[in-house]
Amino acid sequence: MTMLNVGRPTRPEATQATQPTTLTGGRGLLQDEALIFELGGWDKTGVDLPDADLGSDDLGELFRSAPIGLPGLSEPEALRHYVRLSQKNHAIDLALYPLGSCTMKHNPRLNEKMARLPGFSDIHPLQPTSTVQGALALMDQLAHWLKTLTGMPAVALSPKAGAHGELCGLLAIRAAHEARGDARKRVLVPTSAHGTNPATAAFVGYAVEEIAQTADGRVDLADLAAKLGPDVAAIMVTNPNTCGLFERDIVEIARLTHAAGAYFYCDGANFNAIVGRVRPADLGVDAMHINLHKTFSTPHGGGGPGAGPVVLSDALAPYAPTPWVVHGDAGFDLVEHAPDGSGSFGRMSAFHGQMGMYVRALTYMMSHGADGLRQVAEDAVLNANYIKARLSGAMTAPFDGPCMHEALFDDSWLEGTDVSTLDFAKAMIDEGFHPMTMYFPLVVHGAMLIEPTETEPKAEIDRFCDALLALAAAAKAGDVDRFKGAPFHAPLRRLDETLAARKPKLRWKPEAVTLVAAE
Amino acid sequence: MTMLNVGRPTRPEATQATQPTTLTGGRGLLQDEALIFELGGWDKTGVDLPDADLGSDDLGELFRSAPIGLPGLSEPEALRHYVRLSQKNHAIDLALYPLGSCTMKHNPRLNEKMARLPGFSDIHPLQPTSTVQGALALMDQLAHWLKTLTGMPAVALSPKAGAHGELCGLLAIRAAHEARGDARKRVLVPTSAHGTNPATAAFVGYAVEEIAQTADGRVDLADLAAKLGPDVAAIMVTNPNTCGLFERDIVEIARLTHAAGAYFYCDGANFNAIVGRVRPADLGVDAMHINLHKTFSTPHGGGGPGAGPVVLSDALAPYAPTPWVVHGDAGFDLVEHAPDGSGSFGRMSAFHGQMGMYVRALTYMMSHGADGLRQVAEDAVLNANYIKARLSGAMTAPFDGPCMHEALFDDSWLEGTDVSTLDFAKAMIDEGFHPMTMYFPLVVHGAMLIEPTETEPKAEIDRFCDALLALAAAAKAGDVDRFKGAPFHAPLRRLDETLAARKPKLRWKPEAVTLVAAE
Amino acid sequence: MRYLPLTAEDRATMLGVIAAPSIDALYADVPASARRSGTVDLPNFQGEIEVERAMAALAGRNRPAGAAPFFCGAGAYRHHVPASVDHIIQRSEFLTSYTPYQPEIAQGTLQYLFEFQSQVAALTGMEVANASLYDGSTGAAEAVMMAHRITRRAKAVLSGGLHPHYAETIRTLAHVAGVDVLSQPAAIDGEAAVIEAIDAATACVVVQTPNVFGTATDVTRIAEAAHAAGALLIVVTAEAISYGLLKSPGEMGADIAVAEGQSIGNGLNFGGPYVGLFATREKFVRQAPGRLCGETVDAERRRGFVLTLSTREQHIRRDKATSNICTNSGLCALAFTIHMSLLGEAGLRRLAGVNHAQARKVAAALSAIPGVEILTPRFFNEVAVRLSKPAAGVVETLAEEGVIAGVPYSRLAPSAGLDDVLLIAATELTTDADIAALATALSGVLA
Amino acid sequence: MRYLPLTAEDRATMLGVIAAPSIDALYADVPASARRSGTVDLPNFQGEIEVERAMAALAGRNRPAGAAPFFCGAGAYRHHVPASVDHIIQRSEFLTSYTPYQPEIAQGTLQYLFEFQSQVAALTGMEVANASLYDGSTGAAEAVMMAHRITRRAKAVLSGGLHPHYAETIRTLAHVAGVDVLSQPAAIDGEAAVIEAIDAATACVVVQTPNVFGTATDVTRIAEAAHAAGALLIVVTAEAISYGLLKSPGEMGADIAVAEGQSIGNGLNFGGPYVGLFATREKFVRQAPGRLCGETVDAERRRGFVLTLSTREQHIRRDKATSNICTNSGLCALAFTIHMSLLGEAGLRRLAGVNHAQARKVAAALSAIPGVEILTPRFFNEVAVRLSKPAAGVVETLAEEGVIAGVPYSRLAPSAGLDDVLLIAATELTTDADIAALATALSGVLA
Ligand SMILES: Cc1ncc(COP(=O)(O)O)c(C=O)c1O
Ligand SMILES: Cc1ncc(COP(=O)(O)O)c(C=O)c1O
Repeated sequence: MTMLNVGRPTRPEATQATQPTTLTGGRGLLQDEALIFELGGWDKTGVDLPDADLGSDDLGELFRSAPIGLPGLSEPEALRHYVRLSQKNHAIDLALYPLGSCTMKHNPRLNEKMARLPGFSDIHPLQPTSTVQGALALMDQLAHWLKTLTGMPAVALSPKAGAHGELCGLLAIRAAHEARGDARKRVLVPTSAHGTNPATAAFVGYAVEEIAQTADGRVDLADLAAKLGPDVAAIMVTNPNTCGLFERDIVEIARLTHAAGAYFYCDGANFNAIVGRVRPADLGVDAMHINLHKTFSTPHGGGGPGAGPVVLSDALAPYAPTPWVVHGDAGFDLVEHAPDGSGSFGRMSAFHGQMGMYVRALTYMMSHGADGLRQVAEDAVLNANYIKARLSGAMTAPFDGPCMHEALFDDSWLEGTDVSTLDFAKAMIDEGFHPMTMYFPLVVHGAMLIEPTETEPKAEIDRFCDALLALAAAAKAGDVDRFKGAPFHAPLRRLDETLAARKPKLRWKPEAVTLVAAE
Repeated sequence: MTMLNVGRPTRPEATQATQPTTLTGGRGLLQDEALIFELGGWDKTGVDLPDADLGSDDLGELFRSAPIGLPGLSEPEALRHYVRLSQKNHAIDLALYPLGSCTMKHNPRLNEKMARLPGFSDIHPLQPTSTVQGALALMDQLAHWLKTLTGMPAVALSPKAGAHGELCGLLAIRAAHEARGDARKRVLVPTSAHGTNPATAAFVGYAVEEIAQTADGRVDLADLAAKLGPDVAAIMVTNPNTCGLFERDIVEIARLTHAAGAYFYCDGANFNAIVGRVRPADLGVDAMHINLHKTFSTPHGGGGPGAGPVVLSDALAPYAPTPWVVHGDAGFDLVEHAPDGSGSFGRMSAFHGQMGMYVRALTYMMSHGADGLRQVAEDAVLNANYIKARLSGAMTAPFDGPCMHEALFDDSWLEGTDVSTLDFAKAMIDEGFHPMTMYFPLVVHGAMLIEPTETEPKAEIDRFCDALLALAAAAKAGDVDRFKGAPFHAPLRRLDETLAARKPKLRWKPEAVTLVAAE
Repeated sequence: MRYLPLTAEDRATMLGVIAAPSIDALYADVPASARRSGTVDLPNFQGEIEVERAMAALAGRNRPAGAAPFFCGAGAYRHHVPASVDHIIQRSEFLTSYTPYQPEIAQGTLQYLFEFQSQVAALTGMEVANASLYDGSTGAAEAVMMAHRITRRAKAVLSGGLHPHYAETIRTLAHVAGVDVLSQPAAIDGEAAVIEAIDAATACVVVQTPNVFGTATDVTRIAEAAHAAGALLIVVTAEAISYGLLKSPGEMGADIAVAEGQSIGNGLNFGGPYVGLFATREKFVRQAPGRLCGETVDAERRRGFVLTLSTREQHIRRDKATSNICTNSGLCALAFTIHMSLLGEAGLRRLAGVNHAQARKVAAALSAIPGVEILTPRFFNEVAVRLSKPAAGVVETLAEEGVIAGVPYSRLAPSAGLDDVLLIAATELTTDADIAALATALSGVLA
Repeated sequence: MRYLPLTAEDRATMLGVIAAPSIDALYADVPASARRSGTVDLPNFQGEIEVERAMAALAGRNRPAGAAPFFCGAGAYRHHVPASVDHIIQRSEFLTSYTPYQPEIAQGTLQYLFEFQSQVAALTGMEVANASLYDGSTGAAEAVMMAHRITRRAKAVLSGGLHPHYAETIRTLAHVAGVDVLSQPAAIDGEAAVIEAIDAATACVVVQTPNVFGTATDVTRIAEAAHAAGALLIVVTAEAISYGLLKSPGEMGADIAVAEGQSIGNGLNFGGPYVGLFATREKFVRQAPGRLCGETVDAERRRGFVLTLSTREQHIRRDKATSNICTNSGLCALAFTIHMSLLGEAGLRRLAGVNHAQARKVAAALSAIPGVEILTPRFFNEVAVRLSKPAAGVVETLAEEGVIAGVPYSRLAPSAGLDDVLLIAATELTTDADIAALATALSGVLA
């Protein structure tokens, strides 16, 4: 127990409001935290294990005798270390997280709970299939939902993220061409495309050619038609595209592509805008990855893990990678090795994919259902258009008309203010918000891409818009310092990335200690 | 995805370090948060339930037709609301939490995991005992550990916290006296006792009389002897006492008490200092509560729940409350109604006590074991003495000699500085620490009672001592503002408790909105 | 040892700073007769793997409510708690903090307590509520003590529908406080009978709705009678979800409303920890037990919350305190607040409706069975039935058949002469299949 | 719908501000042919109770490893993960944040990534490590591509002990990158055989230790041979715990060390998500795939961390990037880092020791059984055995008897002609009773 001043209530005398810097550098609840290498002990451990004969005897030469260099922490120290670190992060659970193209939506905790059922979390990928019928049934159900929502006949579940899905799609496309003995060389990608698109195409051995964009932010049909040809293997088009716009001529794009004997790979990262309302199959898509960690809300986890199943058209389905689930009379089974004569292009990874994400995504899908998912898309689009409408007075949107799930602005409205998109973003941090996606897509100067998602309440969106409008006014009023120096209220001030890149320090080394001490 | 300035690394220009106040009152990651009544919707809900005929028909008059006034939040809103609130709290997991007498030690997460096993969390107190044999076995094992650690022959598990345990102990004492037809009137309690001691004694119908304290912070034997008499029912002595000292004459205290026909109730809140090293039974104790949320680390949870089992001597055991566990050949059973002729004084609460806490406490006990618990006591005492040694130069300790698990200081060293214990405590907040227990025990002027517990690493304790020494120096150097105005770096500045008490606003009312708006 | 950060080296260094020759030296004040050299006779420390196995083995010997058709109530109810509730209460900042004595760094706890008090006041229809007590039964006892303080009278009348364990908890405390307790005989539908027992010496009457037999009662008349005699009306509710469907104690004239809050946000946990809801009239607040959180402002006039009116409490008032309670049910109150915030008024009414609907299905299904008589006239989610055989035996038999049929009243009150009465509760988790299974099993054993 | 905060009223207001007549108007760009008025043919939304029941039913149709004696390994291992690990990774600030693009408000993530990289570098004995890849197998494929870039050579030699699924993953990618893959025939103890295949066109050799048959190999000689030919040595490890007992790839001359990190901090999860460890020499870092976290200072010269050298990555370099990876295994890397911080060097060595000891008990117990031949000469925690009957059938039979005996090699490589080989792994969770049960069951089926 304790008591506050023996219950004699205290009344603060009015005092100066300016914060004196503290004597130890303390900042109230915000705790500075050293590295485990500076905190831990070399022979300390937070895990109690029985003794065991280390068995060096039978390993001889192979025995690791030299020190490894790993610090250990007791559980109280470890817990405190990571809890302190966690509080230096922004997160969806703290405030709007408007990273365009990332779909930072609420992650339901039921999904986490389900993923931890021992029947899902404690099963081995290679234990007898007779003992994992529920897991195979879940994969089968997930496939059914994805196929029904996209209208596509087949899906490859194993890709581990969107980029991995792109790889899967292009590998299938390449296999399809090779099967016809028709080796093609080029893949067409709009300039606005996400970096993973050209990177993937190159990885698969294709030359990447850019497709021009029209003034209204869509694929330039004429340019596409001109560049399509007998050596074009595929086009990679994102729809809704990275400017947050629906590709109006998508059906024509598909027609032209198919007419040229090429395949239409659709980047489905932005599926959230149309899920339940538009089926990619109805747009002529041959392959599309679905980021389960975006549209279907598996947690982003500080950068992963994700999952990127790829839906495939009848033309590409025969080339899908192993493994896949089949249903026989003995129940479900896994095909882990392509039968002779199968066109399967091979294997994406050692096992069956991101089961932990499948559980979360299916839980999410079943929770929303067909009607809920449609509402998801509509609310996501509504929130984005609302933001676009509220901010357009002060900021400049490069493209007119309604947007899909994200609102794109350029930096022309900042001209002459000496405030850059980066400065503006950093000032947002002080106001309590995570910045939007900056400088992407590349087709727009100083791009600011704002994606609120459907899980933001109107009140939070208004708070966000009010803050941006206030900042915009300040920028135009020449209140430059608050931008150049920003952030002032974050755990750290702006970081020196040039130094980081010039003298890369990528791991802790004993010297690092002195550097710290020196500070 | 997003990218930082298209990868062109940014290098911060050196700018003024002073924080400009933000335009929206934002403070970086620290989010202000309104009340659910200001956020929620009157017909919004975050729980999807099937339709049901509300059945007003068969309830007629009883049907609740008037509005209740409860706001609802969607899950994303609710999660964000409480996560934001959480970050305004200090916690053991963030830093040292030196509340004397509260034993704020690390709460192992294994305990939380075990308490959530459906076999413990999803069983009903009144389902057939044949279906809860494991739960009864666990209660039996917990009792065995508590009896063995204290050396006492019996234990009543059901008390829900320390104070409830005191109630249980005094009820047993009163029942024992009544059984002898010897109605006694007084209970003797040292001035240094925790408030629950006199409060409990009064609750049980006794007049409370204070026992004086010696200059070295212990019970004054002479005064005790003088006040003991035929109408004294019991003494309530805390050991180690609230000054953090072991009652040297404890055996003599017990002897005198028993000689007077009274019982010795020992407040066991500070058992952590001696667990595994000293058995209260060897000190002559008749009854002692054990705060499982202190010594045995069940989480304090922002103020509860706790658990306060009471160990009893042979003299008091017959008067223990229902229910209790018995072991027959049909396995374990519960005695929920005292058999005829039993002296049981009755029942403490509706069910069997804090099962959720029993699971955590037993998990903790089994993890440490007999050797580990002894080490717990020794490290707790070592940490406290280390703090006492490091701070004694700058701060004044009222009592010499080694302390037990907590180090007590008074405010005489602050004399003439115009800084009070309260001011000093508030300045500690800015340095990143939770203040120690203040103004308790009452026997010491401006008391500062510091209990680090055994789960604090030396590095954290040194950081703590360095901060206090720096503050002490500042106070003596006349740097008063940093104390009077403190805290400056907490989520809020010092709060007006006089206003709160003068115009109690104990619940949200619609008017409150205007007050907020006005601010 | 994974939970102990000090190394042997640390210990040596620290002893040096203390200038103590050994740890034992720090225990010099312990009488020689009580010093133990060795360890006590208990197993030594074990790793997580071993402890987890031992605990899982114990848990494995219990039958979770979720594992079979389940109908136990009688003061503890199995409801669905949204996953986000348990997620939030495990946040370090909530789980590992303590009573908010330093409000500047405890606003998280203080604000949810203020929200909790506001929700409880709304649910009970009362003016003010406290920051929680241990559970419903200890809350009922505290209420009687409070009425005793307010009226300075020493008689409490308990209805025949009050949960027997609540009555016993009250009696235990009342006895030493010198308060006479008049308990009326068990009665399915007899709350109003307390009226006859009210006299000029009566401090309070304690009634329960829905009562232990599931009967819901409009206590307005009882309130009038009590007030006419200068006594207080204490209304107990053991199933908080019922507030979503039934008129609140406040609306019916209660002076103190006490409830078990477990149903909202908290699991069964074999009986604890639970959370006691305690609400009363503004004019009585200074006689109320437990902590109170109040709104105020900080030095910069920003709204904030603090513990207030603590001059009622043990740590200030000591032997003059209104109660001895210190640690309460903070984290359970948080779970309650979060679940309640998710439900909101709309969700709570819906939830209550589903509970009621399922209970009606149970009553309908059982009334068709020969040997079963539905006793409860007006119920929320629990009914008392009379069986043609002793209830305790029937429950045992059905348990072996995998159906947990409910609570035999005789388990609560062996000497009440109601051995053939079984209490059967249904909630939103009770499926139609569960009800069918119960009906089948019951017809079987009664045939 | 519990996850959607907008009310009908909000939607109307917002449409007003947008000046759009309806939601449909916002979808005006969708070709008429693709507009759907109704919902797709799937069930509508459901509450937590219903969804939880459905999921629990699916989970109930799987046999958790913890439910019976269990000996599967072959690239995924069942280890004990301390409860605090799962607690921490569920913190909102870690779980619901994304790639740390704004370092000022992502230091939590950046610092643990820096710690992760440092731990991985130490474990593998290499100079630098990246911030994780998807898993061990994709990491192996990335390593081959990297060697191809560095050496500008187009031939990769894979050992006969490399996990067949890893080999297949490499082949799939190498094929389109124009890299010839020479896989050597399966061999229990033949990693060194790759030496013969090294020539001037060889970009890299890929060996595994412990290999898929459990054989641990000192690859120093292989490193020398590779380097002599200007090729790189890629060392794959599928069981990261082995680093606690066996000499590290770096100590044996590896140029790139790749590992599956699942064993530390992460559960089995039926194969994913896992975490790929990727480490190499400082001089090759600009050719490495994936994110890198580096140390720097902020405007006030305080230490901080940022993502760096991103000019290698797809979002900057696009079709010239070293890899197309974007989202990686962040949260799995956090779990790895926390578990590794708890273990520390002392704990890891101990853990590895226990694993090894249990595997030796397995080998001892099985070698006594007629019809069982231990094939693995030097192992860590997994052994390959030859059975007198086809392994697949034996595993099926034993599964019915409640023992999951391991992985038949034929499941990984049906055409390798090793149908009688069974891979059996043991960990700290394998009890002596489990081993006895396996031995008994195995003798039974082989008798
Ligand atoms: C448009 C687009 N395409 C592809 C990707 C790559 O997906 P992932 O990060 O899951 O690999 C992303 C996500 O960052 C994206 O925004
Ligand atoms: C010395 C002492 N006695 C009794 C108590 C009361 O225990 P509880 O808060 O568990 O009711 C406390 C704890 O606050 C205490 O410190």
